[in-house]
Amino acid sequence: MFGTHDERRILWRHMREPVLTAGALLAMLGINVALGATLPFPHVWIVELIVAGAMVVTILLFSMEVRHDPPLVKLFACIGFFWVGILFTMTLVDYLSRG
Amino acid sequence: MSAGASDSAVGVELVSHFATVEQQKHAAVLGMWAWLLTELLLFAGLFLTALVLRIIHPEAVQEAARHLKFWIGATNTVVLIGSSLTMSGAIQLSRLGWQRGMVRFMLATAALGTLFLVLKGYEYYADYQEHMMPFLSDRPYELKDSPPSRLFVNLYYVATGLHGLHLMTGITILLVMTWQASRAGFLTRHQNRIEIFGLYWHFIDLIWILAFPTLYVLNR
Amino acid sequence: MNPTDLALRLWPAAASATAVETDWLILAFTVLTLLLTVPVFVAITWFAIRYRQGEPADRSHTGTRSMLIEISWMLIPFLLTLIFFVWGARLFFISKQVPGDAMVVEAIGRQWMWKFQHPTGQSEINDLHLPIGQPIKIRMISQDVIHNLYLPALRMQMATLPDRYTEMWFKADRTGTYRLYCSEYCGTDHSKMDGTLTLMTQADYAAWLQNAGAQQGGQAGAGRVVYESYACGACHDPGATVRAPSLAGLYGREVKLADGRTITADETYLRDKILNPNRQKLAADYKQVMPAFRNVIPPDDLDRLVAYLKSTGATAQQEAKP
Amino acid sequence: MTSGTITDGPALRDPHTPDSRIGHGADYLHAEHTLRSWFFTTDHKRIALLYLASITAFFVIGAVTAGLVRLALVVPDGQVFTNDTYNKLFTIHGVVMVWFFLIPSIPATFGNFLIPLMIGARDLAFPKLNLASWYVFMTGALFTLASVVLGGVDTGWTFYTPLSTAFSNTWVVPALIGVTIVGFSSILTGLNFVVTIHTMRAPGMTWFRLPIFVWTHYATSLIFLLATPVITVALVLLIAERAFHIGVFDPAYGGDPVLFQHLFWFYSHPAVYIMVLPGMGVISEIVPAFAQKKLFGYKFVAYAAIGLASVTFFVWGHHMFVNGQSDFASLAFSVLSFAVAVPSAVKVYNWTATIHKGSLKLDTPMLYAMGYIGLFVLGGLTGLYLATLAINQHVHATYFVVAHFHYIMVGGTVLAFLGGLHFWWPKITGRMYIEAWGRISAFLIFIGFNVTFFPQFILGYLGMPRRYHVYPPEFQFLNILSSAGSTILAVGYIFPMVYLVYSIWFGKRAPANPWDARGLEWTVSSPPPAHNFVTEPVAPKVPYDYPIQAQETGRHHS
Repeated sequence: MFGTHDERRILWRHMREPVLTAGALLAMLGINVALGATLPFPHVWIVELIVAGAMVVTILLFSMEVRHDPPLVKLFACIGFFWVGILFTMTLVDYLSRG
Repeated sequence: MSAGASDSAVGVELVSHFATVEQQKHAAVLGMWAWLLTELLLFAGLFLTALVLRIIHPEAVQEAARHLKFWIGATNTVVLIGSSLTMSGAIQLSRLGWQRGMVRFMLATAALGTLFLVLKGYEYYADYQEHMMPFLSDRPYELKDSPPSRLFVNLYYVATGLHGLHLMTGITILLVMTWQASRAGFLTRHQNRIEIFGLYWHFIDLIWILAFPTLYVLNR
Repeated sequence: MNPTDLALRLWPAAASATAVETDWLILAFTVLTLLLTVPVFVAITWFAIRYRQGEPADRSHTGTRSMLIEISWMLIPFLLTLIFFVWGARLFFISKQVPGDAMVVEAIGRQWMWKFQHPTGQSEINDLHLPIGQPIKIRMISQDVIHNLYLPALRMQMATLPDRYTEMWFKADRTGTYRLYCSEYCGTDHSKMDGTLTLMTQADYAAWLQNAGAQQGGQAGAGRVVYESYACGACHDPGATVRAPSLAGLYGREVKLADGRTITADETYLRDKILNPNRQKLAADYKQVMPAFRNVIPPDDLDRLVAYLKSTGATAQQEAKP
Repeated sequence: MTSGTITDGPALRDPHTPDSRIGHGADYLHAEHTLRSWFFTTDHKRIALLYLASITAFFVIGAVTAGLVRLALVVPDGQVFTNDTYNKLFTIHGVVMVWFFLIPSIPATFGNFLIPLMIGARDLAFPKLNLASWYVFMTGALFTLASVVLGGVDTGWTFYTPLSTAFSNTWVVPALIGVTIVGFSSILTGLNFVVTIHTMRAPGMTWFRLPIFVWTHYATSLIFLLATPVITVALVLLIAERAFHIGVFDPAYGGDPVLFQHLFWFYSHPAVYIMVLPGMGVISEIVPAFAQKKLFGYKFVAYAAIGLASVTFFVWGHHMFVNGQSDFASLAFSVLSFAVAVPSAVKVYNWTATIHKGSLKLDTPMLYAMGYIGLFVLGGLTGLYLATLAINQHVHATYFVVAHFHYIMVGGTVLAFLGGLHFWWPKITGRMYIEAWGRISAFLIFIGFNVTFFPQFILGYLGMPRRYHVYPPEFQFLNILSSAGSTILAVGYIFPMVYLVYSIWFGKRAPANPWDARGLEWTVSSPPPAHNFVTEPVAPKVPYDYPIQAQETGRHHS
């Protein structure tokens, strides 16, 4: 497969970004797994949540190529998370203020 | 012969009710994103439930989360990230028109997806062995002294089950598409199907990237 | 006054200062509603007549700024209604701040009955007697599904949840008999989960507690509710689909058992049969189908149920004798 | 990206279409005749008719159960049915009317039929998906009907746990599955509309040349997409709890049943706007057409549609003031609810201002529209009463609430649906109905509706709880009045079913534009050609280019 030198070169040019993305995701996953396994300090969940958020953004921008998409698709990608924010915020207003 | 590049150009065949191919492709991308919005909100309901359970029963949730198979979950995340990489590979090759390579990448993606399900199945089996299935009436529940822990364990089954269902659907569609795509001329007519399916596959991955910390990591 | 006195009533009785203020709030809101809507209705009707097709009318338009109109008819009603938000919120928060000296009444909701317990220990079923001029806090919980204790005369309601206590408080200032309801749909007999709220002077209330209307005459009546809430009648009432012995007049009567013995249906017999009917002392000609109620029926409910069965027995005997 | 700025598209011509453009060749009704050509069609117009037939059937089921409920309430002591039967009747009424009539009503029929025509497209973006959504709808309907046939369900349409999961002895699971499946049909329809409106507009058809009907359907579709999945997952959790004991809300183990209510109302409050917004779209087409005047404040109305679809997601907690949520949350949800009134108010005043100095024809659709405006205003403002914390504490879960939402749903959605049906009937069928009958039905429904539901406001304030089969005798008079009104309402509903069906065979043939209305759908023949436009459609320079143009431009027209 991918016999010639030229083909390997083309292939690498196209695969560089996905490979780097996967590498970055694995690295971030490594951080989270390490934190989860060792629990080095209290409230480590805040860091874990930030790392998970970074992974999500990485998938959106790079794996799903939202970076290159027209503004409308970018808006669609954001709006869902905004609505999740509404759902969480307004529900938590109740749970966090219960006596 | 090289990586299977066909001579014909890569493209999309116009369906009659669209005016241009550009319009048709744009509609397809937008349609998939609209669908993904609904998927996100679907799982958001489950994540919210997890968070609320954590708020009202912190100890019970932590106790339950400690019984989840953390390392299987982590391995499965690696498997899904790998499947995303092969899916990206399939998309890249479809753009180049390298049909054979693309088909191989698609098969690899389906294989990794199946591996995820197999590991998940093994995890369920281990849960069963450890009496972590509170809904089975004939099998005493491990954490019976902590009734609220049942709620979190139940949520774990609904969330992972629903995610598994999405993955199974994805693998089925992927295999059907691989079969279609292995025939000549697919990329000249339906290249964008690979891209659209890729969005779905990456999003299932994204959901798991959220589900893994929500269920396994944050509550430890 | 009896709530059923009037065939057509247009305004509910109010028995507390909060209830009266709630009425003022809704009346004032209605005035604003009319101010905002009547001009629209009048305008639509007037325009419909004035500008009918074919009617000669001035249809020229001057260059008014629509922006100004749009913003003003958005903002002005909004600001006006906000007054009512503030008013309503104030009343609501007053009704949430329980005074320290409030008398605490416990309420339990269950399919399909209310049980109230007074601080002095007396309890009553479905009916609630309370004093006026005294802050009262009702602390409540449900034993099964979600119910909602609704006291319209006080303009108050609050859900009773199966997992945690909720509360409401009020200070009534008018004696009388009013209704109370369950207002959260709770299954088959939801609409029968109602009763009366009797508000009385503090002296009357003290006297009522002394006579313990709740304990004595109420016991058998309360037992009737227990009988219904456990659906005993589904099998034991005449005409029920499951064949089971009739319980009317059972108390004190001789019962022929399946093993040939004859036994008097005394209180012990009734209690045993309810708690553990499994084959013991099975009545002749009947099959053992009744479930055991041990650990199902609380002791106080069992007392009431037996009291009720005894009372039906007494009635039957009296009818039989003369 | 196709959306956005206002630019003059190519080849704009006079929108007052010459007859030359009116189609030749078979119209969509007569293009094919086989059964297969109906049940496997991908034509948005035929799918709209499939939906119309199905939702009419569901409306009949919902209306009959409503009639039986009103019949039961004529006497206070519950002598007509058993309590269980009554509970099943109002549950079926609620489930069928909400999920199988009101939510799909205007979008799935008129939305399906008109959006491609209005934006100048040949079809929706995904015609096969459109057909699939009808089959999904019917599958969900089958499950729900199965639960009814098997013996019914008695949880109320709200399915509150733990009643629905642990205590009801009826066929809850098939009903839940049915409603879950119907949600997917909504999602697919909404998805199709969003993509269609973004990508399929004809050249020159910019966003601010779209009719308000399209704007409101865009806003509705956003709600379909963003709200429906949350109830899907909430219902899935209920099914798991009831059928497999995999519960997360179970209070026996410390679960919180109020969380289900949060998830339920996150969908079900916006769902009110799924019902209301398309109705507003219909009224915004009818009023300018029968006033022969441009819609007042076009841009404001368009923005208000999107605004309503967004703020409606912030207010769901006003259904839960006395249900055990925190007082602070109640305060927040109350004030946000007041903010919803603003964009709602705009529309009503805009329609009134549109009539001002117009040239009015009081034909059937306009009568329905005027009835709608009156009832919708009352429904909306009584909604504010309910959002007021202290008032809600009294009238929550009473007949006041029942009256309020029937003013919104029947006074709003059903009247708009009937108005739209009369307005576009000539376009859909190519036939005219008998105008006098239409006017009679509009009057009957308006009067019958008010006699039925206005007494319920009073009943509610007097303290009669909803879902009561046995009720105190002092409420009997108002209940009898309400039941009497419902018979008038029933006659009003039967009228259109008769004369509209009659007109299909015996009605006069309809011209392309019987109302002298604007909008691309009136530029094609009645009924439209199978492929919608025979020649490339040309967007008008301004929407609602009626003879009488109002203030906004400041110019004088004839």
